Amino acid sequence: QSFRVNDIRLEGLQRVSAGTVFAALPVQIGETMDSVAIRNATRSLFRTGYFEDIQIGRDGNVLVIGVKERPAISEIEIEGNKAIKTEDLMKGMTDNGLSEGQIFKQATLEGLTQELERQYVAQGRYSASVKTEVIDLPRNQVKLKISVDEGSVASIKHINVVGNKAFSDEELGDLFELKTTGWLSWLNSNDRYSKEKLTGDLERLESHYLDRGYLKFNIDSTQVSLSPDKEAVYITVNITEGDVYTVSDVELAGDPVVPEEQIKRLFLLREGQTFSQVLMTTTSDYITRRLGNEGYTFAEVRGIPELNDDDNTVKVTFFMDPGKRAYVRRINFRGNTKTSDEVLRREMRQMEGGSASTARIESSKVRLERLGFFKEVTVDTKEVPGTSDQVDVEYTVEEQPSGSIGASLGFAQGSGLVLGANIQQNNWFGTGKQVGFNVSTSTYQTVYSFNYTDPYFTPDGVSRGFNVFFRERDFEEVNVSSYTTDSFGASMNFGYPISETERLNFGFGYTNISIETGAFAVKEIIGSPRLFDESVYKDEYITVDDYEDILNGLANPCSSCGSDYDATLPSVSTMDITDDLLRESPEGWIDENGDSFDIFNLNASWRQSTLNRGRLATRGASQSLSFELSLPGGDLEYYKLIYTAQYFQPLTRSLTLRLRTKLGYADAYGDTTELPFFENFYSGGFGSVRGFKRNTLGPLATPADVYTTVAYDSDGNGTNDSLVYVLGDDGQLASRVIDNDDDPFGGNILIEGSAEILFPMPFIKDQRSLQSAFFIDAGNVFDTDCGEEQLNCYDVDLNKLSVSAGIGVTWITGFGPLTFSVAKALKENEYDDTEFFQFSLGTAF
Amino acid sequence: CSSNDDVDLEPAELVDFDETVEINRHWSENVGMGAGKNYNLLPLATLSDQVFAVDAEGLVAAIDIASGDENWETELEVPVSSGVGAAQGQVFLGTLKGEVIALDAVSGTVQWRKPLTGEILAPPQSNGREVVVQTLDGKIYGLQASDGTQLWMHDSTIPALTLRGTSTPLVTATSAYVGFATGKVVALDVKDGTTQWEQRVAVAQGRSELERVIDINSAPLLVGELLYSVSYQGRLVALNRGTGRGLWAQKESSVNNLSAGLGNIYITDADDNVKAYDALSGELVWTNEQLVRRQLGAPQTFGRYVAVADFEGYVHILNQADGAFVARRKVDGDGVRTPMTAVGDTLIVYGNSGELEALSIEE
Amino acid sequence: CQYFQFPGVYKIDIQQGNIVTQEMIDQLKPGMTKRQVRYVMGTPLIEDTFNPNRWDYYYSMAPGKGEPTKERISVYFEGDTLTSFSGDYTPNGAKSTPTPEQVPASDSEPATEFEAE
Amino acid sequence: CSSQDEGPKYTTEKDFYEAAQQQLKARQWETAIDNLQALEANFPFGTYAEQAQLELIYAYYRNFEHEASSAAADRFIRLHPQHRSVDYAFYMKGLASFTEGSGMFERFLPTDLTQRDPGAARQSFAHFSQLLARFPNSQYAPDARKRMIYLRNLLARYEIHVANYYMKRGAWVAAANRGRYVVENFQQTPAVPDALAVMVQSYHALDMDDLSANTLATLKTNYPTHPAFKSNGEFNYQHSGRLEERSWISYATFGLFDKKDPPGFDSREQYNPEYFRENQAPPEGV
Repeated sequence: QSFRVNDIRLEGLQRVSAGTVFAALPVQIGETMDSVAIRNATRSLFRTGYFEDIQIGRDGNVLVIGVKERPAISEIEIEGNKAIKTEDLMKGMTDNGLSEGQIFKQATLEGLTQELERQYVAQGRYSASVKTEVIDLPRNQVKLKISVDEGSVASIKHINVVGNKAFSDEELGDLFELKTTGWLSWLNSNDRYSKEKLTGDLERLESHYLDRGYLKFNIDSTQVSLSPDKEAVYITVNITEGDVYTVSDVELAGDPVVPEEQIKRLFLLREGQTFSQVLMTTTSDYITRRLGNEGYTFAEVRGIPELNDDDNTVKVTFFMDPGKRAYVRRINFRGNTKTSDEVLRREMRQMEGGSASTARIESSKVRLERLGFFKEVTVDTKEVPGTSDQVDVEYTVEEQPSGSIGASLGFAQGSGLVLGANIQQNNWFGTGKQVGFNVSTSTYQTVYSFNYTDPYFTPDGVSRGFNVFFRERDFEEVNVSSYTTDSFGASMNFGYPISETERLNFGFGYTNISIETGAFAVKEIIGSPRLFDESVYKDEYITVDDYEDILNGLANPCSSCGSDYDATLPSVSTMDITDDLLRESPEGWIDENGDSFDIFNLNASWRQSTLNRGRLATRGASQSLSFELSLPGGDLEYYKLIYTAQYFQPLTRSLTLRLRTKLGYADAYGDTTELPFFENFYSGGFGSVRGFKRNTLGPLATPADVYTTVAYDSDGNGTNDSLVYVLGDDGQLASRVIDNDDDPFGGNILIEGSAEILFPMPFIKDQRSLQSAFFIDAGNVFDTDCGEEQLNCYDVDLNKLSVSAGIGVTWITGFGPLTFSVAKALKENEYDDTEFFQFSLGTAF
Repeated sequence: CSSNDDVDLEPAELVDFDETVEINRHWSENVGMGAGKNYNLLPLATLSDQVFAVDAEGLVAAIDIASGDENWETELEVPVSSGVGAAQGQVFLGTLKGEVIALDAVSGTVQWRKPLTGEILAPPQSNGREVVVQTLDGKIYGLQASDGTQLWMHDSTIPALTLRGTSTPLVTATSAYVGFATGKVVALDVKDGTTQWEQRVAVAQGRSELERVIDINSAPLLVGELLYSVSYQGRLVALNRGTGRGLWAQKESSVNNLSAGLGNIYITDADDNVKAYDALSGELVWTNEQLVRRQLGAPQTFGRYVAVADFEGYVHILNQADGAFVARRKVDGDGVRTPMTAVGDTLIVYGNSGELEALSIEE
Repeated sequence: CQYFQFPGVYKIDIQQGNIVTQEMIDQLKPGMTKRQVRYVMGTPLIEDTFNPNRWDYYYSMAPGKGEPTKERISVYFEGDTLTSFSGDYTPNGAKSTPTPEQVPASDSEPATEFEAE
Repeated sequence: CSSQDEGPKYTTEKDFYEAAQQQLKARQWETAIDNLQALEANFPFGTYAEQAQLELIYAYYRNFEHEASSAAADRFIRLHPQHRSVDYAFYMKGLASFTEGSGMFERFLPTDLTQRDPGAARQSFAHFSQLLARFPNSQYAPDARKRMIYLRNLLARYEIHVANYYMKRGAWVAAANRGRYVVENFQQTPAVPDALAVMVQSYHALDMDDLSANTLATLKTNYPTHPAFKSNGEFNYQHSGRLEERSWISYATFGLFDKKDPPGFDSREQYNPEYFRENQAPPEGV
């Protein structure tokens, strides 16, 4: 019996919204309802999955729908799972509709337990089992309790290659990534079976044979079998090796767009050589690349071996299909949200609207990496739809902090707390210009400097820049003998590329420098002993006995004369100093050259770099030779020659050898007697020979010799008002050596070098802004004309180099490079100060 | 809150009972280093009055059953993985490198060696004229017993994941019955390898690779006209030896060999229950669940008793009639995995550490 | 921008446009469709948005060192068929064409080129 | 064992929603997000569930979590395709990638977005056009249209910058094609006059005088006051490279000083009224 519905009433709704029910109901108010329509309504409501039971009845002309909602899951508890973390299991559950708040459906639960078991089997835990429990809770909710017995992991007990005659089981065993349980297996779990790893191993096995001429090599079958207790896996590989094939002939086929001799030079396979698949594939890569450089980026080259079974020889033919010559339509850049487009585009060697060359596209990528602004650069050539010979090249970059910006709080060993804003940014606002201004004070120096360089003043890369500085340095603080230098000046520099990897730089500038020597300046700097200035000291002296009386007077003031000790001073008679009384004091540098100078210097340098990355490079080499000359006519005439080089050599996939050296030679010329001491080379500490205190290697300064003086009452008014010298018993004024600790003085020859093994830090994923290395540093400073009594001062003598070994880590942070190292001295000279731990944060001095 | 107790179960404790019979040991010998670490079975073989045993490193020994004296010993210096097969004066062994070796039963000198393509985990069986060998990659080879030349080869594709071990072929004068990892038993003509009949013992079910493993590792057992075979996660079936048609079938799962006696078929299933089925009707006669999870080896009937050995090296003697324990003896601390063999009333047990003992029951 | 420069500044090669060879020209026959011309000569890099019936194959090479070279050939169409072409080539190849060798071999630094990948 | 974290402070749906509303008004985006998520988790099918999801999109956006906001919008579109305010979700997806380009860094430092990676702009343009296609008369359509115009100008100006570089570099075909790309794909953008100027200059340098002439004609008729025209109406070919204009200083110093670098074409002041300062806050959720 059908009836017209003029209203619909819902009963039993708790959590599901009325809207959802109405949306699922096929019937509207005003329609007629009959038994068929009721059955459809029930079926469609069931399909929503929210309801356990549905009653549709009639109350007059009102359609009454009574529903009993399926329980919703209020809580899910998983226990016993160690290998697969709860979050991963939860994620798997939410993916197929089982999560807190969702409606609980039994079907999905079964599906889920199988899913969990499948995940465990995929991990090699064949004996795992999963049990589920549904606990009812009030308000129509349920709690899911899942208990997992993971069992133990099936580990590989035995890998057996059957049919290998040419190579031993151990040799083939090494090729396999899957290994039987070894003592390291708990760490790298290489004894856990996985299909992917096995296929990888079989490919390596096959290429191992093919690379050694076994062209007929075949893997007949592989069996993976499991012990009944499901905890041991056995892998058997049955192979037939076949014979070794030698190359009988190598030929080219297809139309060579490049003269054949140029291609023939690329052949790695020669007649008579045992065939090797890797050499064949590498040769075809080289040819493809060569054609690519010619503009045929769509070129395809395949090496086809033709076997001759009776004499076990193979004829290799390279089929070349250059395809169409390709042109680059557009070059796009992705990911440079900070760096502007021109900074990237000007590094391009490949032009838009020009013939595409793989070499130029590749070298442009390397040039981007060499900028040092990007953590990673990837390049991708896509065909332009609708054309058969045009490509778009897309470079995707990931930016990294290029320099340190913001007030940098630095603490460099030896120069103490570096305070103030010293901002050095090589990519100023992404314009690629290098700008740095430095307002920094530290115990060792205060510096105000500003430098600006535009590396691309002209499109070809002619750079122009200048810098202005004011610097006050107190070398005493940094273990160098006591003097301070105040200097200010400005310089202009420019440079230009002379080849794809080399640059020449020139610069000229003016510097004014003035030196004050402390009272105890070392002999090399200023002769000593010397008389002090007359304002304080009278040029008079007293005899030794008077000197002792004064000291005794001071030592035990008379009891009767109150606290004022002066009154007890005996009256002494002073004599004038005559030259013969003065000790002999050889002239120091300042005596010969004065202490304030105006210098015009000219510098030129040649720099070559084929490094693969701007910062933290891992391949290639770089070297630079720089020459600095202070022009004649300035107050000082000296020149400085510095050569630095570093070379990277990859050892294995993860280890790289890095060799680094720095050599320096400087000397004076013209009427400057000796290289100005403040231009001396120093060595030791961070960035040179780690493991030794900063700047302490090499010649030491001889401590100053100072005349003894004493205060006395010259005018008898009871107060000591002037100082006077003392006559020593050798007939000359008495003097004594200030025995401050032996400050290094530096020298005019520097020899430094280090060998490092770069290794990836364990447990850290993103290695791109991090570099760690075992290192051996060696180095020292020498001097061509040492002072007579100068200690630790030798002419160049290689077995006088101080050597240290240790571990160093460099990490590029937003503040700039954070570097620290731990090193032990292996060979040290007599006066070297070793220092085990060193670090520096922010822009190091 | 419930700390997640690990849900792995312990092997069943040894049940104490009053021994109704005496086990006495005739002799005990030591054969090399025994079965070694890997899970491989090295079944024994008996020929006239000698028993032959081999250890994992290829030391073969022939020992007189009555006295226990060693007749000869040969060092093969190659890892043997298959245990020993013997027939008409010849002893056969298979190695991990896929090589079949034949020795003279009397002197122990090597007669011939024949390289095959896959690992040999089951002892080669012979009827005197032909030798039948199954290799792990699912191939069956028929070789000339005298000089090892290959007569025929039957190939079958086996699933990717199988259980360790292969079924030992049963060779009669005319045919060879072999169980495969595909869950099928095949009867081949022993002279030319043609298939006489083929019967499916188990059907793979379930979604994961593991649930679909239905290997037949147990050797086919011939009792009169009926051939019995059991697969893992499959069924125990009785087949007519001539036509291969099934007489009866029971849902069962076992990797061990079967044994027969007093009209029953004895089986130790994957859960280490010892069961007896009536040979003709397939009815379950009795079950002994007191050795659960003790990793039992194959049952072996001798006299009126059936013996099973476990992972701690105990040999349990049960009544064939009702499966009750009658005696127990510890043979080898390392456990016993290799199937035992019986000659008349004496039971020969080969422990994992190389301990070979002959036992018999004092009435 | 050829203003007076430093001596010896390394300048990169600026190569623009389609490389056209004499064989291509010899294959050009009036009456060919646009698709055929495009197959023979390749896609022209310079197209006049306002005049689809004219394709310009322009080639220029300004090497870092040495004299820049320029080649040009325009192809005219009536509807879809080639009518004529004019420019620096003549059908019978009188003018010497820049054979591919003149395009300097790859100037990338040899050391890192192969092992850069 | 799973210690019970202090359960949701609110028990019923209504409390959750009210609390979230106040937090939104008080700009406490973080707590608002937590509440809205808790609401959705505990009452997935409640009356406020859909509204909470909308608010969530807005809260993420204002909290600078652009990816999360866009993901929440996608989820809303998937769950409630016919919802009456689903157009807001499309609009917010466009907005999320619109401000994606200018994150914290650009907001405070004057960076010219037209020279940076246009990827985010292109994506935002696509989202907005999807909104206009499906809901032409949505209340957000006018604002979306305005933003699309701004994005189109930005993309066009990016092309001109590249063209200027190629002119400086002397790669005339590249410059001409970049100009043509703008004329063909970005009509009515303020960058078109510069594009035409680039084409005139490039074709002139390529000695294609006929092409250069008729492009010049188009430029003259449509944009007679373009800065590239000299006072006498002639086109100023900046790159003709004639040497005489150079000062003797740049001569003497190899062009290091007083080098007059051709500035390229940038007539933004004249043709491109700075329409839209993009840090204007987007409209509140509906």
